[in-house]
Parts: sequence; C-alpha cells; structure tokens
Amino acid sequence: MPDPATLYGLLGIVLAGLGVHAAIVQRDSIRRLLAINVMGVGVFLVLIATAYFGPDQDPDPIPHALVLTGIVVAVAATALALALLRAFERSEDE
Amino acid sequence: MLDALSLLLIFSGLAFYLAGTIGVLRLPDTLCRLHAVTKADNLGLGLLASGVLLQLSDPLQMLKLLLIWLLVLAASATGGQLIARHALDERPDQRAELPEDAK
Amino acid sequence: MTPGALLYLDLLMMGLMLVLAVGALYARSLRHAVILFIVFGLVVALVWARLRAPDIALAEAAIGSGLAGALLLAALRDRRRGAESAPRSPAWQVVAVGAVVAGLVLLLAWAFLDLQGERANGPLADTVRANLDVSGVSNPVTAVLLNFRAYDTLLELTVLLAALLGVMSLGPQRPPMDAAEPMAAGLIGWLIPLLIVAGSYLLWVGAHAPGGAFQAGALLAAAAVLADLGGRREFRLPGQTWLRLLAVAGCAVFTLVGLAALIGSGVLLQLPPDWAGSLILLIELFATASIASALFLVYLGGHPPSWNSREGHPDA
Amino acid sequence: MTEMLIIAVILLGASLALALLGMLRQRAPADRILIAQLLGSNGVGLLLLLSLLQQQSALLDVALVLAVLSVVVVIAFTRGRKEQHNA
Repeated sequence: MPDPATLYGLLGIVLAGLGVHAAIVQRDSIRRLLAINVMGVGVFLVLIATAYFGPDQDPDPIPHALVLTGIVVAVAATALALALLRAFERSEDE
Repeated sequence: MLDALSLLLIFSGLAFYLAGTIGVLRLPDTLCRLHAVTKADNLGLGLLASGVLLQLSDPLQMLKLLLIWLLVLAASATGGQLIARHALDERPDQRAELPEDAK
Repeated sequence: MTPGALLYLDLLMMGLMLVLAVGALYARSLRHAVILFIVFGLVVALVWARLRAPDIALAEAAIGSGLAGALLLAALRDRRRGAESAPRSPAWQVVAVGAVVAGLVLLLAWAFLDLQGERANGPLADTVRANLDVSGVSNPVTAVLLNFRAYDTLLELTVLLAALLGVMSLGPQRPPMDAAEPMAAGLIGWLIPLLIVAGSYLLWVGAHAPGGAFQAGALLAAAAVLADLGGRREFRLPGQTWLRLLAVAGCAVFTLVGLAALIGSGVLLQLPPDWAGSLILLIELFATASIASALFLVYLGGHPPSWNSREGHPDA
Repeated sequence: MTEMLIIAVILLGASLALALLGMLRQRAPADRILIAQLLGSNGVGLLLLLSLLQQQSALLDVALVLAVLSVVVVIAFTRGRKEQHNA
C-alpha cells in the first residue's frame, strides 16, 4: 500500500514541474504569475508531505511553520508583481 | 446505538450530496444546476452535521457546528441569488423562460 | 485506524488537484484560468486538512485562495479587453521545454523516493516537543513561529512591509468600486462582522490550537476587502494613515520585544520562559493588526489618492 | 464506526470530484462560479467527517473559515463581472 506522504510528495514535484513549464511557455504575465504560484504550492506540498507520519501521529511542526511563512510571502510577492504589471501597462498606454 | 443513529444521519446526508452531484451532471442549464447544488447540499450538510454533532461532547464545538450550518445555509441562499443574476446577465435568453414575477 | 485506508480519498484529491492545476495553467481564457486557480486553492486547503496541517489549511483558505483570488480578479478587471489573450510560445518550444522539465521532475522524484526510505520524525521535531513548556504556548507551530524561529517571522513581517512599500511607490490606488446591489450589500453586511469575530477567535486560540496571527490577520484583511468589494472602502475602517501606522506596528513591537530580550538575556529575541506566553500574545496582537492592514493596503494596489496632489503631478 | 466513516469520506470525496469535473465541462462563467459554492458545501462536509476521523477538532475551525471564504470568493466573482460591463 503506497504511503500518502510519498504520493503527495510526488504530486508536489509534478505540480512544481508543471508550474515551471507554464512559467516558461506562457507569455502572458498574469499567467506566469499563476504558474509561479502553482510552483509554490507544489513545493509546499513536498514539505507538508515529509512532515506527515500517519493519521495517529502528530506531524513535524517545523515544515508547517515554514510553509505558513511561505504562503504569506507568496501572496505579498504576487501583489507586488501585479502592482508592477499595472504600472508597466499604464506607462505603455502613455 | 448513538453511533448507529449518527451513521444513519451521515449517510442520509451523503445521499442528498450525491443527488446534488447527479443534478449538476444531468440538468440542462445553469439555473437548474444552481437549484440542485444549493437545495441538495444544504439538506445534505444539515443531516451530516447532525450526525457529527452526536459524536461531539464539547458544547462549544456543538455550537460551532450549528454556526457552520447556519452560515452555509444563509450564504448559499444569497450566494445562489447572486450567481443566478449573474447567469441571467450573461445569458438573457434564459430570462424569457422565467415566470412573470421573477423577471 | 488502518493506515492507507484513506488511499481512495487521496487518489481522488490528487486527481482533482492535477486537473485543476492544468486547467489554471493552460486554460484558453485567462478569466477561466484565474477562476480555476482559486478553486485549486480551495481544494489544496482540503488537502492540508487531510495531511493534519490545520494551521496551513486555515491560512490557505484565507490567503492562498481568498486574498490571492481577490487580487487576481482585481488585476483582471484593470486589464483592457484586448489584452485578454497574449500569444503562447510555438508548439516546438512547448514540447522541448516539456521534455526538459519532465526530465527534471523524474530526477527530483527519484531523489525524493531515495530520501523517503530514511525519513523519520526528525530530531528537530523532538527538540520542539521537548522545549514546548518553555515556549509559553502549547501549539507547536506557534511555538516555532514566535519563539524558536522568531527571526523568520520578524523577517517575514519585514518582507510584507517591503512589498507594501513597493506597491505604494508604483502608482495610485484603484478607484473604489460602485456600491453593490442591495442583496450583495446585505450579504457583505453580515459577513464582515462574522469575519472579524472569527479572526479574533483564531488569534486567541492560536496559543494552544491551530490559528494565530497570520490566519487572524488574513481574515481581518478579507473583511476589509469585502467592504471594498461592496463599494464602501472607508466603511468603518481606520483611515489610511492609521492603516499604514498599523502595518508598521507589528515589526516595531516585535523588534522592541526582541531588543528588550537582548538586554534581559543577552540574546536577541530570546524570550524569558516566564513571560513568553504574554509576550507572544502581545507580539501576535500587533502582528495581526499589521498583517491585516498590510494585506489590505497591498490589495488596494498603490498609494492613496491624496498623495497625487501633494506630488503636483496627478497621474490618472 | 471508523470503517463506515472512511467509506462516507470517500463517497463524499467522489461526489465532490464528480461534480467539479462535470462543472468544468460547462462553458458559462456562472457555472464556474457555482464551483466555489459547491466546494463550500461539499468541502465543509468533508472537513466535518475528517475532524471525526482524525480526532482533530481544529478542523471545525477550518470548516468555518472555508464556509466564509467560499462566500467571499462568490462575491468577488460576481462583483468582478459587473464592473467589467460598466467599464
């Protein structure tokens, strides 16, 4: 029986790979932002999967704290990128 | 005994959820699907939550469960309206099929 | 519970995540892509709950899906209609990049499986559990964030502040939305107090159960974003000057407490065990206010309109 | 009891997945928004069952937050469109 930690960890790697692929292949900047965010979720998934030790055991709290920090930083970076984009599009209009 | 009743409630809740899903898959237009999702899922969640409630011992948690159900109930009623109006804005042809007082 | 019994649920959730991710990345319409990304975030929150990470499930639902979604939808609204579909790379590039990435993924998967064999609930986790009594809180994640690895959290608040400075220096805020129709306004009207109560509850409960400053701050920010979506930006919110002050307050209080600890114990941010509980609550209180106002100001997407006249060149 | 709960969780998960995939076939944007509503009610049910199964009462809080946030998302979707029409 495959272990859920292994399965979700592998899915995380696949998601990160998909994110990298789309970030390179897509030309639209909002799409690239989405891709980077999906990449981030993939990395988070690998971290949380390695912290999981079965349904009856407490997980490792350190990766959890790391990912919590990561989620906030990711949204801050996304907001900054969107503001840059908006400024760029405004300057193109002029 | 309590466990059996709890499971009975949970599984009847599941039946409604499944009915909602079948509605989503089979019904022809957005408004019908909306109807299926909101009605079936609210009943489903109500039954399921009462089944879960029987398993809890902490009154605070029971209160929280009740709050969750009321929230989903109220939210899906109003949220459903918002989505319906949105659907009508996008597909004005569906408006023609509505009863007179709902336009 | 028998291990692996939930395997079918895991497979279902994994399949869903893959389908939604592919949809979010490659959907033809950008609007659909954004909607799918938000739905993807909601499913990811369920997966965090399944992997016994309720702290992260709370943050993902509030920030990863809710706030990021509101940001992206606002960005879509700003765009000109014509800019909807920028071209994609030619097919040969898609395939070539795909092959390289697939190779990388296989390599990583191999490394991951190789390490999986010797994975154990690590010595670091044991250290955290052994020292939980001196941390002042009983939720291990909060203990790591605000005591054992307080540096990370302080720097994270700084990153948020830096992002806010960046956003504010890039241009003016979006104009406020029109007033919402009565039904949406009614819904927003009772959701806002509920979000505030839920946020305060999560802040309080964070010391011994999942929750804490990040989740609480995100919920409060969501309340403010809702007010904005309802077309009532200034609706009982502190003024923008106050919001900016609050955004800095978290970092300031955190640093002051850290410096006080430096004077007391000789180590920066080393909280004295007897006081740790109350100090963490103090830091968390201000961090919550900071995170909430910083996230909301970042959502508004620029500096307040009053700054335009001061600069002398209104850029509209 | 535990076995039955596991079956219930898997059935609910399957129902959620089927409904989501069915909804993805639809072209109308309103159907996509309906997905958020659907995830609200189904996801909350799933979280309640998981909280029993994993003995984690904190999942009730997650359920509450998911319920509220799915409404926020629905509002953000519907508001967004209106604004675009006016622009």
